[in-house]
Amino acid sequence: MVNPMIILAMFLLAAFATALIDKLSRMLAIGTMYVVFALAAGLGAWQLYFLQSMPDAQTMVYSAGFPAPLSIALRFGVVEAFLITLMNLFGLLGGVYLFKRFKEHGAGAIALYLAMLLGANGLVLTRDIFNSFVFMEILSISSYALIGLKQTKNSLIAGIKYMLAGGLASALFLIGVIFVYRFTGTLNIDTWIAMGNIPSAAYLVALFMVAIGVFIELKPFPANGWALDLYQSADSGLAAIIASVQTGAMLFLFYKLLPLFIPEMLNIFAGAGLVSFVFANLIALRQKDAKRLLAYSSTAQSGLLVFVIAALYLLKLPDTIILVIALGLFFTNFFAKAGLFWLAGIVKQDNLSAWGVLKKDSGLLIIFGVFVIGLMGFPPFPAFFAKWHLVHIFTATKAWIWLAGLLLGSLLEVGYLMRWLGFAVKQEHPGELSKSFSKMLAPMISAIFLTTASFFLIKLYPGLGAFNVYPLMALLLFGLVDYAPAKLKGAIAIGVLSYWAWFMLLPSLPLMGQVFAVILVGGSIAQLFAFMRYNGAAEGFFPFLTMLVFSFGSLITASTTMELFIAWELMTLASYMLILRGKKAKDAALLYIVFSTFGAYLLLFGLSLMPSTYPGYPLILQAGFLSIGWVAALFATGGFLIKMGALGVHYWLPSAYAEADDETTSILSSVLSKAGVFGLLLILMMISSYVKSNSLSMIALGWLGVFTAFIGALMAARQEDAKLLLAYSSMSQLGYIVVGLSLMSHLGWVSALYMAVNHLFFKALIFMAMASVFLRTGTRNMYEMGGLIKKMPIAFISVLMGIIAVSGVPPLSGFGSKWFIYTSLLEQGRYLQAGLVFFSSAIAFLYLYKLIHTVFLGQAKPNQSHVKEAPIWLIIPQGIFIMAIMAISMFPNLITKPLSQAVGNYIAKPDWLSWDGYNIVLNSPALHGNWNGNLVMYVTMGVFIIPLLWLLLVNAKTQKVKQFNIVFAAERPYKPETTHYAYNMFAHYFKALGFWVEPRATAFYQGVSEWTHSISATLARIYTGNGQTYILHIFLYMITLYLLLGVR
Amino acid sequence: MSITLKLIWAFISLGVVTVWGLTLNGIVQKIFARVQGRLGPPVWQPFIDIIKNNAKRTAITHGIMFYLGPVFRIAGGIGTYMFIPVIFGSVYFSNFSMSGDVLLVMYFIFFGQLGMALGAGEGGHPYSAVAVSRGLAQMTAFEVPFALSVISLVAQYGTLNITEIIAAQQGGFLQWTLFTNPLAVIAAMISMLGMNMYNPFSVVIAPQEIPIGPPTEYHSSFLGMLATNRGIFAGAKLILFMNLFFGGATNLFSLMLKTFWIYMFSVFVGAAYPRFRTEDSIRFFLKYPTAIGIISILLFTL
Amino acid sequence: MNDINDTIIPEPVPEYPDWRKDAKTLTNAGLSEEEQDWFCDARPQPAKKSWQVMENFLNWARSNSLWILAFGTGCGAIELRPLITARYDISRLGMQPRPTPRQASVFMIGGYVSIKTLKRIVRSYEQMQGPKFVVAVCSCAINGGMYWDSYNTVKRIDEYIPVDVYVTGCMPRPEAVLAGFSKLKELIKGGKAEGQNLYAEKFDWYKENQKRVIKDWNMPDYNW
Amino acid sequence: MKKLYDILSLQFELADFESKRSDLAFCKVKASQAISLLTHLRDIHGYTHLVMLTCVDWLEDKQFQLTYLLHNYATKTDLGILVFIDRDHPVMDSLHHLWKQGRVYQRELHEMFGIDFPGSPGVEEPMILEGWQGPPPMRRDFDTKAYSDETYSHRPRVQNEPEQHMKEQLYSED
Repeated sequence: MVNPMIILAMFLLAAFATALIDKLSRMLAIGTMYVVFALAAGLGAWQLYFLQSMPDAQTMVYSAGFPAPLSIALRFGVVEAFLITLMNLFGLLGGVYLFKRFKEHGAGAIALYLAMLLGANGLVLTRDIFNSFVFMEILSISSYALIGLKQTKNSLIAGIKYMLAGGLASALFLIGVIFVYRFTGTLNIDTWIAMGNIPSAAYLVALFMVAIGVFIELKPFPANGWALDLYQSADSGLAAIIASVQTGAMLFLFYKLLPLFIPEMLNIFAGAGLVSFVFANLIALRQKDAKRLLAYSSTAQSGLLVFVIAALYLLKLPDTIILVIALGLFFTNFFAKAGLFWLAGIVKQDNLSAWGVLKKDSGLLIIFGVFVIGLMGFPPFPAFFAKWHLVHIFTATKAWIWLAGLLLGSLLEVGYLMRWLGFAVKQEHPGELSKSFSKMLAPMISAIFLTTASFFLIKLYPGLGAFNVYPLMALLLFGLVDYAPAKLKGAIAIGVLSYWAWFMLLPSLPLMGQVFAVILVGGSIAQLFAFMRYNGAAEGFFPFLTMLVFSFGSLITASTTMELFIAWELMTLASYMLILRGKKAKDAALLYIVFSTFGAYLLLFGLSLMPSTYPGYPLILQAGFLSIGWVAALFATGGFLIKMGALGVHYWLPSAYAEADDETTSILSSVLSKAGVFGLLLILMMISSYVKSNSLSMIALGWLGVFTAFIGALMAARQEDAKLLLAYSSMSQLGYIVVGLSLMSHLGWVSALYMAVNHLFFKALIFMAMASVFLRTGTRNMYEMGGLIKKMPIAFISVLMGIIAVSGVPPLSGFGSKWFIYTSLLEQGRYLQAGLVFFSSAIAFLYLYKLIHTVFLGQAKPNQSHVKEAPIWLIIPQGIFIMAIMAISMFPNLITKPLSQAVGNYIAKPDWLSWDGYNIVLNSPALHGNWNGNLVMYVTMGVFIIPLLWLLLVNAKTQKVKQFNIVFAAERPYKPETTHYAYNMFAHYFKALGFWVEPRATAFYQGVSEWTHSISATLARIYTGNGQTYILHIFLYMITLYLLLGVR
Repeated sequence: MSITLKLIWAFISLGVVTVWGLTLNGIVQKIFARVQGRLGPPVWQPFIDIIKNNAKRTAITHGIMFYLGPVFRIAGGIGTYMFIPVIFGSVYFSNFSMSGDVLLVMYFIFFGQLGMALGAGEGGHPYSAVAVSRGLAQMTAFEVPFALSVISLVAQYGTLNITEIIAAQQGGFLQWTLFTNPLAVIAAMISMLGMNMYNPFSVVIAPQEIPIGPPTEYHSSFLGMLATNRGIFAGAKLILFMNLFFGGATNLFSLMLKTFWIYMFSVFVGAAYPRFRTEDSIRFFLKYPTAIGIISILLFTL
Repeated sequence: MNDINDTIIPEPVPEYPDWRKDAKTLTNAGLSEEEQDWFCDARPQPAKKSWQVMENFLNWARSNSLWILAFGTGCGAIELRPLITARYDISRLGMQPRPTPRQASVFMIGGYVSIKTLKRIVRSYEQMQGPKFVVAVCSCAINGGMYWDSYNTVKRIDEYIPVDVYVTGCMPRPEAVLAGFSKLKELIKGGKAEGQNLYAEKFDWYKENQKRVIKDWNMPDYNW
Repeated sequence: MKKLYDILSLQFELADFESKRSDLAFCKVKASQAISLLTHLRDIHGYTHLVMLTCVDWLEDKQFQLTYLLHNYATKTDLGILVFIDRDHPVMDSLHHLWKQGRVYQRELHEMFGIDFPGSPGVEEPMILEGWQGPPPMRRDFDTKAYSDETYSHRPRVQNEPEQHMKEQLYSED
């Protein structure tokens, strides 16, 4: 047991002694200060240790040994000890960061800094309300003074505004305290709580004044203009401490007062916090200044914390849960926000787009990434777990508005934070960093601390399997060796992943899981070869690639909804980082992450409605007998459909696919989208007990899929950029999968899975081949290429095989997927959907021909005469996929039988579906049909080879001619560029059908974005920069809250 | 039946359809000539042309894909034919129709078209590509009513198996799909106009503006092969239509009779009408025949 | 066949030393270096005939399937159109106009040949696949006709490409053109229409003649 | 027409007005004023259509006569502007900026008569005489027969006594 008085005394003593020591040696003074912080933190930690070993120990301490009313009570419980440790650690880090300032200003600054921390420590420890006021004042006054030290005009003005607002808040607090004392006769908070509610309006007003005093200090929107200016103009080291330590102390004070509040008051504060969270984030969305953005973000975060504490308290949850959630958020926020302020001091650039300078130091960039991602609430950071539980609690208590506000605010937060990250990673900037050891130490240690803590958290978190840690370990380990040559890393990655997949992943899965393991993990591994083509280190690929693949594994093996969601988020994060690596991918990646997060929140909500699962068994196994409600299914489906790029939410898809690195796009398109399929299938399994094929919902889902396929195909036929074409093509193909899944029948699911496997093979094949074309030609515009068949025959063969498979022309496996889709649709009587599917698959010919003709056939361009075949690393995956396609085309049973067996575990195989050798026979009452892929292959070979032999016989001696030896209406061509028919190839088609492809989704989302921005701009106008206006705001805010309270 | 015997019969039936298809082509040319008041070429002219083309002494090639284009085309034709049962109830003239159902046939039609388009593409001639783009665009449109009518057949008969579809139409001509599901037949016959590429849907081969379409660069035995395929492919398509809509055929004579009259439908239309532009024909196909097809499906589902 | 619309079989080309018979490639000197990559530079070679019975059969087929390159080179081209109409109807003889030289077997030179047209004629002729035949219609193609003193019209087309049959007249009636085609059929059946091989054997002589009048030779020496 | 001529005469140095019909007249103008006259006619007097631009070679006078024939759609009248330029230095201002089709006429005149129109787009490109190396062939001092004899070989002429020839043709058995 540590007596907390020691800490306070230590600070006081040090603060007074500083003046003397400073005379002796300034370094010694600074050192003393550091020692004090370290000791305080150590005492906190020791107390934690102590309490852990003796849980029942007395934690209340009375100054001077008297009981409560007579003396000031302090409490040094677990929470306090935790906070004390953290705050003093931060004091130390911040002190180190401010080392130069202290050296410059000497004793005054050191004393003020110590006083500030003393105030914060005191606020945490004290249980006496008047004492709280004293510490609050110490904290505030030392803060003004410290801000004033900067001696710039802005910071002085900001200091004055702060003083005004702070003074007002303290005054309100003090008046409130006086009146409460009038009713209770004591200043001890515990005694107040014990007395319960006093039925008097005046008491309530007094209590309200106490609360509002504290609340104003927490800078709620819109009464926070003073705080914004403060954050923006103060020294960033100081802003960091204010944002973390001061806010933390104030929050804890607010928390201490919570038991006093009546439910209406809690409601008001929760609402006000939520408003603050949402709107501050909304305004932050359009900030261009980094520190201003951080200021809004801090406001939002403290609003969130107030909201969380108040709301949870209102819901009468046990203290421990409230504390765990609040601390989870606070912990992340504490480190990340302070860290970002510190980084702002290092970057020294106000403009967000200038944060590209961070790229000069990859270590700082990583730290920055950790803070930003932590702040957004991605796993494994504690904020993630906090938000997860919050959502569950709100769902369980049906607090829909709070839930919506929380998710909306978080989404906005993701928007601006990721935009910032995008600037830092992608924007080139010539500026310099102001690096020094003292400045680097603080963000570095907090990043390491945050990461380590999160790492242990996810490892120790009850119910999380080891598979959830693999992605992070992969990120960490490959991140550490990221300077190694790409070829080495690739070989290691392939080896490790193959070992893991074969010996650990596959055996732990049921058959359906194995199918997806083959698609997701196997497909990725095969494509990893392509990344080995890079010379040198190719930083930034392998950590995220391996993370992505491991997260696929954890997705499939997930046994609880939480594991599923963590895997989903990690997967999103890894893919985002991979997309962001593309040359011009800043905006596309932002779009991707915003849409993905939106989808993830839908999913989160859906998952929160799900019943509990059985840890230890993969969800895919449990899905057969779990049953979920339709609301949960609806939202989760929405989340998965976004990842699949279904019509309407496909807006992110083309740009993300187009702008990512070519090999990455291949993985995104062929593998990542299948994760959505996995999820969708999982959901459908869970509702299969009461939703059948002829349910309205499934028919609607079927139409959604069909129209996705149709519009995707039409859009693809319009593109001139090969990657955009392929992106829309993927969208179209995923539409077929959605249709298949929507059938809720054995055959339908087999068709969807067959299509998924096929799509992996041919889309990866085409993307790899096209990646080699882009690599060699240096352009993605198809009309700039031509005649590459002579230069890159292997790529041509790959694309040829690919397009035959995509279009569904026999004998390749693509026909199988078409056959399955039609038969399953027709079998269920969905005739019109089958008709539209047929139309879309016919349109596929348009874009496929355009792809292969304009790139490989036609006239070769003179500036591409140097083009040669791609490096072997790009050819290996092509070879793998060609062999795979040939195998399943020749022997369709290799895949159809296992798929049928896998699906059969969930929806029993009907009797009328049977295999007769290679002949798949369908004898349902509604439909008869058959397909013998093997025989088709032989017949095709036969009818192909016989004419070929004839032609070779008759036409043995042909003169090989060159590209301009064409009949050109008795003229001769002069330019390959004008002889190559490529640009806008299907102009006539879009003359007839153009109204289908007007970019409605684009218009809609641009409208949403514009509206958001203009609302945010309008809101931001209340911040005039005038101190008096800000005071007025505070008054108006207070009155509004009071009126809303509705107390008579 | 042993596989050898099967192969021999497949060859015989292929020979029959080739001769019949080419003769039909000759007859068509004769009919067009007579409509225009000419004598017209002899009926066997297509055979002479094929011999002549194969007898050319020189040939050029633009590359492997160009060389293989006609092979793809004829393989598509022969393959399509091979997956269709020719004579109902005959084990000898059933080809390899057990490998799949009507879906297989519908998709195998694309095999030749795709290969031809690729070969024409490697020829490097812009007109080839223009014609292919027109052809593909028109194809996406006219396949829709055809697919809808096939779906309507599925709704009607509950099977995709061509033999079973024929079997369902046995027992007097009133059992033919033509009379039991007239709307589907109308949609399919209109789409056949597009497939046969006679007027008014002949913009693909528009002989004067883009010399005869995709095969602009093809000549000699390549052209001979394409001409042969015209016979086989026309025969295969006609037999498919006969099987689906006109009760199939139980002997060679009725096969010839039926296919002849089915073909004459598009020939008569072709002889009488001028030509649509591409976008007009796309609009046409996606309006009336598609609507008819949808109605025919709805009639059988509601 | 009457005397007015006579058909002339051209006299054989003069003997000419063929000094590069063994050469397999052409220099294509008329092309810039970049364009050299875009055109084939192989030298045409005389084609071998198959054995006689077969060749007779094939010649029969060739003669009954004459596909005309419908390239209106001069005013005589107007005489091709009546041939297709109901009154004359060449299609009953197995003939039809063909829009691309690749697929045609008869080149009908319709009248006077200016230098600019000659260039296109040579190009189109060379793009035809053998065996290929040339029928020159109108007196202008035979001896210059009314353009006998023109600065821009060649006077005898057989100096530039081998001609199988001439049809006299200015302009000849369609009947005369038909008679010319009949003559051509006879020649083909008799195995005497070997213009393609003649062109390959006397390639350098023809090329020299062509190049003498076509001054801006911006095409390959042989347009494959 | 005469009235128009009189009005124009106030501004331009016109001469030799000659009315061929009630709706067709010609007049001469100095080469230096020709283009401004044409502009004036087009923009003020409604002669918006350039019907043709031709040349006559007056070898004896050592002059080329350029004829610009304009048409007025409102009055349905044609006006020919004759311009004489020196035959030894045949240079004339271009009118391609007034009528786009003018460049084709000028290209043709450049090719056939060797008249230069500086600034006219593509005026140097051959129109029908690809690769022509001789003097402009439509000049009257160009001897086309001599050129033809020199460049193209004639088919040797076989002359027969008609009576004899016909006898041989018809009764050769005798």
